[in-house]
Formats: sequence, C-alpha cells, structure tokens
Amino acid sequence: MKKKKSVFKEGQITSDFIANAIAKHQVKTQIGAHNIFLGQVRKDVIEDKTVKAIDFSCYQEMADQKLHDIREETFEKFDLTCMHIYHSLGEVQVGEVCFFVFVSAPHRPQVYEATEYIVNRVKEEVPIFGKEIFEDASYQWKTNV
Amino acid sequence: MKKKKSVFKEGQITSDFIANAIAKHQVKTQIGAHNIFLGQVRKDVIEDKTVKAIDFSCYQEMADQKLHDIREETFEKFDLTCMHIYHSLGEVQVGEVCFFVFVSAPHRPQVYEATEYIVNRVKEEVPIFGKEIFEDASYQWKTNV
Amino acid sequence: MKVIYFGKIADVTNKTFEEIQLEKKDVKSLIIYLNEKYAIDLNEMQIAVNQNLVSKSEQITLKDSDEIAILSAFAGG
Amino acid sequence: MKVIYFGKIADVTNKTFEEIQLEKKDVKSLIIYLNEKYAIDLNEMQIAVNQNLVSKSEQITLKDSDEIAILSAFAGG
Repeated sequence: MKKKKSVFKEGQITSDFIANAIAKHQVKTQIGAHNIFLGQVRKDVIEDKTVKAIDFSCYQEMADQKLHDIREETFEKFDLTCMHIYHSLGEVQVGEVCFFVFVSAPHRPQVYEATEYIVNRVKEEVPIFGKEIFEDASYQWKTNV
Repeated sequence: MKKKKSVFKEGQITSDFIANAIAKHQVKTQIGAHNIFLGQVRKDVIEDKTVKAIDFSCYQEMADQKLHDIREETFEKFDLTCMHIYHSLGEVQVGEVCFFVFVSAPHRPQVYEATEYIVNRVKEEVPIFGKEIFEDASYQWKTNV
Repeated sequence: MKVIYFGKIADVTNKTFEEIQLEKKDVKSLIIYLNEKYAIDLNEMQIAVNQNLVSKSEQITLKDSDEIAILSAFAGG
Repeated sequence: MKVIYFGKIADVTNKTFEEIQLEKKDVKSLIIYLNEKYAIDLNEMQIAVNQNLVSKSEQITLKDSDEIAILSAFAGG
C-alpha cells in the first residue's frame, strides 16, 4: 500500500481516471469510508483578465521526495487502508481537475482530516509551479497563499 | 442548485455514476474544490458470521423531509456552490458503494467540514434501515452507533 | 388509528402497517400496546408523528389524522 | 557550481540551469548574485539544497556536488 508510485499525470485528471481509482477499491472489503479531494481549475478574473488554463511544472526529484515523506507521515498519523495522490503537469483548462487526493479507511472519523492534511502539505511543501494563462494569452505565475 | 431531487438509488452507486456526477461539474467554472465522501459496504465479521450484503430500506416521506432540511441548513452554514447526496436502497454487496456525498465550493477551507457535517446528519437523522445479510443467509439489523 | 412500521420493527410485527384501537390516544398508550403485543422494548423503537421524531417520555396526544410511524435504529451511510 | 531554476525563476532568468562561479561558495553570495544579475528579490525565491529548502538568512556553505535549485512560490493543488 505504501509503495512509491507516479503522482504526476500529463494534462487533466479525467473523471474516468477517478472512477477507475474508486472501482479498484471494491476488492478491499475492509474499507468502509473513502474521502476524495479534487482541485478544479477555477475561471478566476484577475485585474480584468480571465484565467483560461494553468500550465503546471515541477521540480521532479524534490517533489517525489516530498510526496514520499507526506505519504509516510500520513500513514503514521492516521489509521488508513490506502492513500493516493495525483497531480497534473502541463496545461489544464478551466473546469478540469488538476489535483486528486484519495483516502480510504475502515471507519470514517479520520478520513476528512487525513485528506485535509495531505492537501495542505502538498500545497505547501511540494515544488509544483503554475502559470495562469489568461484568455488573451498573457500569463502570471500562480502562488499558493 | 438547491432543488429537491431524488437521493435514493436502487442498488449500488457505481463508479460510473460518480464519474458522471464529477464530469457534470466541469461547466461550473467558479468551483475550485470538490470533496467527496463514499460509504462502502464492509465485510464485517460479527460473532463468526461474515457480512455479504446490506439490504437498505427507508421511510421515504420522512427521509425526503429530513434530507431537504439537511440540504437547506448545510447551504446556510457553509459557502458551497453545490451539494449532492445519494444513498442506495435494496441490496448492496460487500465492496460496493451505498452512500455518496459530493460538496463543491470556490475555495477549499470549508469543504471537508461540510462533507463531514452532511455525512453525520444523514447517519443520525434520516430514517434509513439496513439489514446486514450474512454469508449463511441469516441477518441482523444494523445500527449506527 | 393507523400505525406504520419500518426496519426491525416491521420485521418483528411482521407487517408494515396496522389499524390500532387505543382507549387513550397518546404516545404512552401506544408504547404499552407495542410492548404487550410484540414485546418491543422502549429503547428499540423511535416514534415519528407526522415525520418528526417525538419524545417517548412526554405525554403526547395522537389524532386519527396523524401519520404515526414506529422506527428501529437508523443505519444509513 | 551548477544551479537549476524552476517556475517564475526560470522564466526571469530565461534558462533552466546555469554554471555559476562564486568567490565565496555560500547561500548569501548566491542570493546577491541572483539579485544583481536578474533583479530577483529575496522574497521571490526559495533555495533548495539537495532537495531540501534552506534558510535564506543563515550562513550556509555550498559544495560543487550539491544540487542547488532556485524555486519560485509553490502553486500545486
């Protein structure tokens, strides 16, 4: 369950991909509760310019290391059966999903907090960069605040 | 968004149904964060008997009323764009999903808590009954503790 | 007075509804009736009047037009 | 000393890596170099040495074998 695997996906995370991840957990019959977080690219308007897409990039070696640490520390902190993290690289259009956190446990009490913990740590600690591309093709660099 | 609609589905909630619900939200470009809770039927062992399925039934008129109240009160309490609740009726096998709560908002801070709030209220207040059917075809009535 | 049964209660009474004649139409008399006829214990049942749970300890009068439901423990989710 | 750039930093420097010669091989000298050459402000950059963020205010010596990365603000999620 704790094996290191690829978090990064080229382009959007499709609803089919998410469905497939859920379906795979039906054989794990000790699970009673799943919690899923999805980050979707918002059509923000920044100083009269409308976001059309975000172009993600990352510092892969450091990202893999940080994601590995987050995974290990989440399993230590919460009683989970599985956890999965996926993040897009490259261009993701407005309305598309770019971030998918999936936590499963026998019982529900800790799943919400575990998901929130993972989401916050990924946002704060994993070196992922995002260029907000506006409809007029200009851009600005996104910052997690 | 707040319209009253059918929560109850005959049999399991499939991953395709979940995927479709997610995909439908791509046009709502003000959304930045989704949180999903899934309840999955656990293969519990109770006094040497193994659960094979849960057979759900409900007191429909009261359930609809309570679900309506929960929906209204959740929208008052949290800044959400959408929320959806689905629950199975009839037999749901071990490993299958019987409960699906889906919350969406512009930003993430409240989505985890909103999901937890809805899940807890549905479990405590909505008159849904479940017969845990064991592999030997005997059964017992499930209670939310 | 029509009473409807759900969950384990319907299982124990072996019916989903029945017409009950009570001398005094109130919650206390209904509880006594169910206990005597079906041996359903007080803490095994919840009583909803017009789709709202009511207290089992208060003296609540029932009308023939009320929708009276006897429910076992909830198990959704 | 090889330095790699990511995000907005790579955009500003217009390169993803470069070979830098510093008289004194430490974090402070590197910050000064980046500020003078590219006008990158201290609070616009994060510095990772061997995949770990380091303090920009402490005096940290750098080795040629270190993997030194200059990162802009994180934007994952």
